[in-house]
Amino acid sequence: MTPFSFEWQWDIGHIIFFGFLYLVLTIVGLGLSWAGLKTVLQLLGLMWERDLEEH
Amino acid sequence: MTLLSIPKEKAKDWIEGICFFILGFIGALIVGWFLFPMALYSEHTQPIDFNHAIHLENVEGDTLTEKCLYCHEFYEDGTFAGIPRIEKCEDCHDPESPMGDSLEEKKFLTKYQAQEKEIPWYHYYRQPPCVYFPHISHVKMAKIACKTCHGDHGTSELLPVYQENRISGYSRNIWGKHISGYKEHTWDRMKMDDCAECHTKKGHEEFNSCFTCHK
Amino acid sequence: MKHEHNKPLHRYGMVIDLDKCTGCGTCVVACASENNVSVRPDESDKKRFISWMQLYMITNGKEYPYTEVCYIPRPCMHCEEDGHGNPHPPCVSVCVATATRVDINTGIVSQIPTRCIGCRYCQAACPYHARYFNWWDAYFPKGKGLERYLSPEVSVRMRGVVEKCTFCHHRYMRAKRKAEAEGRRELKEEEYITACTEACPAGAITFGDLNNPKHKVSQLIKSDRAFRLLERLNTKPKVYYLSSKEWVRRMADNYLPEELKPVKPLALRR
Amino acid sequence: MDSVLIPEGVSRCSAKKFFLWTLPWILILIWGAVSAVLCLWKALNQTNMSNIFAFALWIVFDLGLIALGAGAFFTGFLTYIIGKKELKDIINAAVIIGFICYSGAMAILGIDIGQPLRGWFIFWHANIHSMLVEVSFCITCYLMILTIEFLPIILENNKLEEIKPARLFGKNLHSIMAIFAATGTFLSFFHQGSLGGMFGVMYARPFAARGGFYIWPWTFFLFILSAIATGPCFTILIVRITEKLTKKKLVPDRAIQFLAKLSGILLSIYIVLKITDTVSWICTEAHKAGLTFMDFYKEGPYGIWLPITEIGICGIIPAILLVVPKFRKDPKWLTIACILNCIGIVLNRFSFIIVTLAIPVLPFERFWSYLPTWQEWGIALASIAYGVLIFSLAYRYLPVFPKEKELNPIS
Repeated sequence: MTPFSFEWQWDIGHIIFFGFLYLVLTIVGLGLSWAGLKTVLQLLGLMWERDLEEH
Repeated sequence: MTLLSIPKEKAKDWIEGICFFILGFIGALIVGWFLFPMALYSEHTQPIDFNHAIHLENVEGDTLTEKCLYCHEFYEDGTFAGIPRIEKCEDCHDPESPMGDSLEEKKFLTKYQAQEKEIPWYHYYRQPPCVYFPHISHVKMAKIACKTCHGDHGTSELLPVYQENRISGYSRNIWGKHISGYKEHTWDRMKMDDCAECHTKKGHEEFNSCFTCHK
Repeated sequence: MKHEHNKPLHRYGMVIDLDKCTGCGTCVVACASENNVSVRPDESDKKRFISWMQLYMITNGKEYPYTEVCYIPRPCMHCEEDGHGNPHPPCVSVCVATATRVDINTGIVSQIPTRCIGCRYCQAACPYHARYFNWWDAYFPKGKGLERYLSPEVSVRMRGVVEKCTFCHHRYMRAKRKAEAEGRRELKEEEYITACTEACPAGAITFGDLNNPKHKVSQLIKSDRAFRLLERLNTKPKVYYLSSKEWVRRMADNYLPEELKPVKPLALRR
Repeated sequence: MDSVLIPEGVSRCSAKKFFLWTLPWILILIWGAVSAVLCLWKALNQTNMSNIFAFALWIVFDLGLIALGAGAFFTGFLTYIIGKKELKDIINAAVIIGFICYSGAMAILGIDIGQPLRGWFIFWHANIHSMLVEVSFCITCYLMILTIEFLPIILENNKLEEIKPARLFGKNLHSIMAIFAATGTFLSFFHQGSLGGMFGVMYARPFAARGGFYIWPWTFFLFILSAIATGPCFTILIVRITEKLTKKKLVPDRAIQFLAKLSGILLSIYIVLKITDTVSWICTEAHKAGLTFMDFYKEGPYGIWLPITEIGICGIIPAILLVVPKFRKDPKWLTIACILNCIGIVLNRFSFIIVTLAIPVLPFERFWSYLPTWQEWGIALASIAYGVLIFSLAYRYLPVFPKEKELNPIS
């Protein structure tokens, strides 16, 4: 349920409940993206370094 | 180290990559917007190409709603007739003296009226069997215009092609014309959220109670 | 949801006079046919059959000629509290998908089969066994034309969902539709009654609005004979029973050994 | 044959022997698959569940698995958040066991609901007042986190490590494990509790109903406590079994002893609170409903032996065994204590599910019996077979026990 759904109510229960759900999903998503992004950057970085060394 | 420092021999790979991405993106859009709806909905033409506009001119009634109600009437107990049966058409259409020289009228008179056969209409606006919708509460009590939910259907000259969801068997008018569920007008969609949206907007949140619309 | 903690406009309730009930089972049949309740080739499996209105038989456990028998028809109790002071029945707060709620307009506990995911938590929470799960696909004997007798006013349930008595809510909508055709918003007492009320040959069932002091039910529940099932659990059912027999009223609830005082006959006021 | 996949510096049995070991478990899995297809295709009438036993064997397995899997979150919490270094030697095993328990439970739940295709309604149309929604939210998120925690272990496999992106990704993921562990702890804490809450809030079912603190009935806290008291014991038990089967010492004693001691302390606190709760429940909730303690234990096979076994034999005894160093340090007594502890928690969940539903509340309702069908057993046992298979595969191909090389040098 999102705040745009008609079943949504702006009460404390909904805010806490879904707040935590979306917070957890965000943490998981950000964590995964961070690890993924760092990996990609490391890979690219290493590649460039090697390229530079060759030149 | 920035992306600008990509060596020249790598630049070709990058351009190729971006091109492939754009091609794939456009391809995905074509699939999502055109091919998928084509696969999802089967199309049927109505047995008779009914002209609502002509009928609207010729029926009695002071307001547009009253004109609609001339054929799509309420019974005494408040139930709504929906698409009229042929006896209603017979009130005006006489096989002896057709009202015009339209081919569609001829089709009606020979194929259905003469044989006393009901016309097998496709229902654009039929809700799933779990839904209860009292027209009388909306039309008579709340005084909502037919157009609010049915759009320009009442003034159209041609009947649109009926599209049926192959999986659920429901009309496309329920899900809405846009496959994305995007809605511009009140009549673009007929899902639960649309009922609730209107109830809320009109300050009738008590009608968002489940049993108001579900049976 | 916003209205959940408000009092409903109407509180439809039922009074069943056990002194009048003969246990004929007409209410059970009327309910099943009114509400498109699916039947099974073998209806003797009482653990998995569906009967929104269930008929119990109780006896006072005494030897002949002192044996007495009483029949208790049991629809959904349409409780008002969960036993912990919260303003909803035990089944409503536990439902995961908001498939069951208290209807704000009528006080009836709604159940939406198309929303139900079939987790059966509500069945576990209901002490009256008033909720039934569809263990099979809906079955209406083929070739006997039973499909044609299905009521279009009540949707047929699919397998894997829970269903229960709705106090024939479609009859409420039907009555409302008729009233609106006549330009009224309020219903008269006799306009909306359930199928079991209408069918009972003994006239043992009375139905009406408990919020309306003029309705017969509001007067009947004040009777000395009136009681409810499992009243101690504090679920505040809207279904009341009437019985002049003390042992019948005792059977409706659990009592600790020290509470079992000698039975005092009730003076009948006629 | 599969030697390239086996971690370096450790010995494993031959591929043939390993296959023979997995064979019975695969057969059970096939049995489970047949049952699952039957249940999904022909609906839940394939089971012996009924309108009276709305929850049955599957839910017992679910709750049991989830309680036993609590070792993962608790060990993760102690390792990554508190920083207990000695637990690094057992954390991998704990995470894998947790993953197995949770994914197995989720799979069973997917079959258990009447309309599995509508499962997403729990999230989209959630009724936030339902404890089961809290459970579903937390379990789903926590399973995601367990998968993330499991992933670096998988990527440490010999062959997979050769793939550079995979290796780097695994390392990067591992470096922020504390964040995931913290989130997992939060989630796990709440769903263990709400699983208990699920029963405590059935106020009209006097056997389960409990008073409580704010919106949480006492069972909420008791379930958390019992889960963290038993989870580590289950982890120890699985490690012990693995050690017995492989005839190797896999985890240093200090890790095991630490967990066992902690388990013992928590179990002792739990048992005291559980007894207090039982007594107060008899005096308040049950008393108010007009029922005495013995009224709950007179129907069918669900006699007084249940609480005696649960609290006494499988509660007080393992608590003593785990707390007293003399017993705890003796591997035999430790194993017995762990087994008893695990049985105790499963019995506790069993009573809350089955006995609650089995005893009729209406005085004139009769008692109905329930015995699971082979389809129910198939799916329930498949969750165990699945767990054994995953754990065997993990042990064979992944560096699950970091100290294995050190403890078992190949001569």
